[in-house]
Amino acid sequence: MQLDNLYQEIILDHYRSPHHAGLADPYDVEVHHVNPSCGDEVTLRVELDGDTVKGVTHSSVGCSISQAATSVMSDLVIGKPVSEGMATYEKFLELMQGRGNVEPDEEVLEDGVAFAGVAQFPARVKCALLGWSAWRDATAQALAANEGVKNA
Amino acid sequence: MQLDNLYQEIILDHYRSPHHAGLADPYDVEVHHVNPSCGDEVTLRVELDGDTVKGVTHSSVGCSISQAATSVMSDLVIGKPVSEGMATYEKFLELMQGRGNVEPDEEVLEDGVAFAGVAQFPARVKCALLGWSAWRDATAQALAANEGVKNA
Amino acid sequence: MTDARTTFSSPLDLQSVRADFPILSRELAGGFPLVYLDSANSSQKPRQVVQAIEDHYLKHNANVARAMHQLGAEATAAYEGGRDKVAAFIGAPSRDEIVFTKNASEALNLAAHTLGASLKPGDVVVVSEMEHHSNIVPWQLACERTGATLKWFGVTEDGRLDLSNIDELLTEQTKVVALTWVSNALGTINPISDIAAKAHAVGATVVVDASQAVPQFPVDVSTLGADLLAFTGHKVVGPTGIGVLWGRYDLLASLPPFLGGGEMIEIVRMTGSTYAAPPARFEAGTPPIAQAVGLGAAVDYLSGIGMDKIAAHEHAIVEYALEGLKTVPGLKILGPQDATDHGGAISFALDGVHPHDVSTVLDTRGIAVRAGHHCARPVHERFGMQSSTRASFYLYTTPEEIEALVDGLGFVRKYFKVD
Amino acid sequence: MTDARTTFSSPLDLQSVRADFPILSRELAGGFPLVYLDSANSSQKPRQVVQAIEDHYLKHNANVARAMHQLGAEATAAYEGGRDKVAAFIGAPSRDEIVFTKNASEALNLAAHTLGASLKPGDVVVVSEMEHHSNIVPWQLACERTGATLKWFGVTEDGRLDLSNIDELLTEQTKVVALTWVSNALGTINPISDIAAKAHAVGATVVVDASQAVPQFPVDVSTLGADLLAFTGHKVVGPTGIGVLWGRYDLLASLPPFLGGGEMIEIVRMTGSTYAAPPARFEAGTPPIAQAVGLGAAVDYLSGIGMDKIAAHEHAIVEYALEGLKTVPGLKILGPQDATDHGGAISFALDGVHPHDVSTVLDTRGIAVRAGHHCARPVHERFGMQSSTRASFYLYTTPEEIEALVDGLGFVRKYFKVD
Ligand SMILES: Cc1ncc(COP(=O)(O)O)c(C=O)c1O
Ligand SMILES: Cc1ncc(COP(=O)(O)O)c(C=O)c1O
Repeated sequence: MQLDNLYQEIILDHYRSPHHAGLADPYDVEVHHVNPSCGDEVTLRVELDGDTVKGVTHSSVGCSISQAATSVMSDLVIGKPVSEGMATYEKFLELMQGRGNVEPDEEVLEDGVAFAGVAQFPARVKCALLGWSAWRDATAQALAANEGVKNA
Repeated sequence: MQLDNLYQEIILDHYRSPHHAGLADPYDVEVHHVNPSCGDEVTLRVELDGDTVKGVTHSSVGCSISQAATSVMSDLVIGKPVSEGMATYEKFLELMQGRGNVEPDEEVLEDGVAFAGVAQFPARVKCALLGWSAWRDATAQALAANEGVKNA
Repeated sequence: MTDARTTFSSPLDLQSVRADFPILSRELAGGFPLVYLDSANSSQKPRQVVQAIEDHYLKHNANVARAMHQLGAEATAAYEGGRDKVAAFIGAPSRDEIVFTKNASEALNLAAHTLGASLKPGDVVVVSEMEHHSNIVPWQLACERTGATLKWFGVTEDGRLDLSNIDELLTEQTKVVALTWVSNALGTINPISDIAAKAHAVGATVVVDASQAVPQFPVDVSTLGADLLAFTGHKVVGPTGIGVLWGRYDLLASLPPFLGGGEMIEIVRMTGSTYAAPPARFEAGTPPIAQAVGLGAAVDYLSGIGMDKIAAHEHAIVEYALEGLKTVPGLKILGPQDATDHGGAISFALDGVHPHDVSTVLDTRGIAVRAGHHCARPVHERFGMQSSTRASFYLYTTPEEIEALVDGLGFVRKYFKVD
Repeated sequence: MTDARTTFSSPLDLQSVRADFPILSRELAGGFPLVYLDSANSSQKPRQVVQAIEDHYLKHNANVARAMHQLGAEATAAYEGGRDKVAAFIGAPSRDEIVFTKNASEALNLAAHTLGASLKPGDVVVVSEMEHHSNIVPWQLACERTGATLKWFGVTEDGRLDLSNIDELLTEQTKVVALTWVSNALGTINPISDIAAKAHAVGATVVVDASQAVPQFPVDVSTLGADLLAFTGHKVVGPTGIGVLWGRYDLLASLPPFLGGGEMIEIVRMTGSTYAAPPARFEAGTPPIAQAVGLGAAVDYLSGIGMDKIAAHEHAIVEYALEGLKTVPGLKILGPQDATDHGGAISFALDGVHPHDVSTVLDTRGIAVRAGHHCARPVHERFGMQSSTRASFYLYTTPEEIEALVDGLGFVRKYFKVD
């Protein structure tokens, strides 16, 4: 329960000036996700270019952890193939559920390694995952829509 | 928990040959009461003559206690003013809820004193009260109906 | 009963099992030891379950989900741990398929309300004549609300489901088939998978009342064929105040909410609300937290002993009891007469003595059985009876207790002078 | 805070009260003692309550009502004894006016379903903007089912019910007025009797959510003016898994059933059923037996201490806490700013630090508060906030714990560099 493990400087930096904040046009899909137990909310837009994540923007109300995690997530997925973003999510999820026993992979997670300490605060894990769940949902919807267009 | 306190000979006699059993005509009101927790059922008819209980007949499925109690109840109320029957009920109820600490009044309860032992078997108290509850309900309805006639 | 007794064999070490249940060594009025033969009504609790509940209240108590402090995290882990254990116990593919309710009855009402939301006149709901009231009344109410029609399987003379008119009952109009797996009154074990396959062929949803099944034998919902399945904590050596509705996740996800309130919501605005995903969608308000902890300890306890062994023990006891009861003159057993597909409950009638009187006399000798219609009035009516006496067994039931029952029935006959 | 401290005075012997709650001497991570300031979320349990539950399971456990043997009689007496105690605790004229549910949320859903059965388009249901979700969503769902319209009292800037348009809200069309007595988010105590009188004048039924009231001060339903009233066991030092709906008997007797199943019936036939009188009519299935025993022990415990003393203590603590919190720079208190008509919960916002971060930092110092919308999102929206931090108190809360909170908030500000 070391506070400084949780609130790494990187996290506080992202919290104070989140990357890709502010909803931008154009976009393919917008979703609104909520953490019902605490009330944190995020609105998130995704634009795909084929199977590549062209853009992610977001607007949210929430704590430092949820806001910073959404910011870091955006950095990690923008410009990458969807499949790579999803793989990064799996790595991040593994880290979050590891209760502090998982060694984070800095190659893959970049600034995301700063969230390693969150795993020791089970109540805050949901905060760190909110943005990711929004991105995964929006991306899945966008892929399905493209699929529809292709098949039409 | 002496069995013979519960199953007094008087009770078993009434059980084997219940008085006023078999639904008779004419009657003012018929009711059907149930003990939902065990399934005992009684159908009971009441005929009033002004404020006097002219007739009570019944038909029931149930255990020795409930059948015998209905039989004894009929004996106790037939030919008496309704108010006296209700007063007898209060005495009987007091005996049943007394957990064995109430001295039964043989003047009022007659064969009903045989149920004194039931009070020591809380689970069976409801059985002893089923017929009484049917009679009270039917009588109240019959009085209300007469009232209606008078006022009309 | 000397012959039968020599043949009794169970895989359980009954002495060590019974040592876990302090109540079983209670002495009752008149110095008689307790002979508890009412486990189908409610099972007794091992020390381990009560201890888990006590520990939770005294060391980890807090509200769940919404409390983010250390105690809240502990309480949440304990509550959700109960969900994990229950999911594993019944072979649920996902923990999110486990909804905690207050008892089996609420679980069945939840099913009837949420499936009922899409019923309309002309639709048919099929139950059976051997259901517990908790799997009849909710469907009667749902049919009243929606104009759908309630139909039911009858029961054969030997206490089995009458499947002779199954093709009339299961048609394109049939939307729901809700059946008990094991009858609490007759002990009959029903062929759920076969009926479920036929129900699915006509597009019906299959709801299984497993209140008497989950306590008695290994259950694997992933292969059963049910869509929804209900059971209750207090019959699986767990606490009162908790029940379980299992459901296929995609079905649960398609159902509307049932009770509204805290925890089951996504966003609440005065002008309208959106709802959380299952299982939270169906768990309005503060859930049965300590009870989930206790239920987790209960299924751990049963698993530790082994559900296959418990099933074998139940079978042996039922066989032994059927044999013993058949030696009592004037005793008529309701339902299946032998131990094939027979759960751990036997109802019977004794010529010339009303069931309540049977039970009271047995009770004065410390023997606890149930008398009445056992919340299954229709099946009693089917057999032209108003009530019966029921003896029911569990992992702690001994052959000596069966002998006490049989001896006790002899005493009942003497007392009421019917021999 | 030395000044305030000297003025703190409570009628309770806090040391002896706290000795009854073993969890209060727990040490948390980092060696910090537990400072539990989340009692509005769920209260802690005294040893006496846990002991009563343990005793019940290990010595008297059986099903109730339908079990007629000695254990069944003991369990029934214990369960119904819980009902007697609860009836006495809230001044109910009759024990039959007490319905046991699984929590307050179920009690409110029961009210919304059964009163809802007679709602129709054009009818109006009135709630308020400061309700807990459990007193909003059930009425939203009831209005959806029936076509009735939901309206609500607003909240004034200082966190009181806005009664300025009461004559528009309460008209001949108004069938139900459902209000919280004490707000779990703002702490506001509402003038229930006055509003109930006006609601009755237009013929509406008054439902009171007393979840935060019954724990905090003496309640007498015989004089309150409510028709139905709900509260929950786990907030009155009782167990989880039980709630209470009190209702005027003649009103309860006029309501249709809610959940169907065992115990709530009179006669079940396959072709239709009749229902028992209240309270049984509303208690489908095996009830929360051990929980009623625990709840009985809980209200006995509170009565033993004295609800008037507990109320005085809460008032003193709230006053002390309001004073202390006002010394924290950048801290904004939601709702009433002084202790007049203020229940034992205070929500606040701290400039520059999100409530979850406030609560996590406090938590690392052993201080348990709640962060979020506290299941009262609309009232947060009313104040333009997404969430807040809430500290809430009970009979075991000490002034030293309030000081720990105030000091902790100072640390939070330092940590996040907002001072
Ligand atoms: C005002 C109020 N109403 C209703 C509830 C719901 O109680 P429960 O969660 O026990 O159903 C609560 C507490 O959560 C509350 O504070
Ligand atoms: C077959 C069956 N279904 C449903 C129930 C209802 O369970 P509960 O009373 O716990 O709701 C029971 C037990 O009472 C039962 O035996």
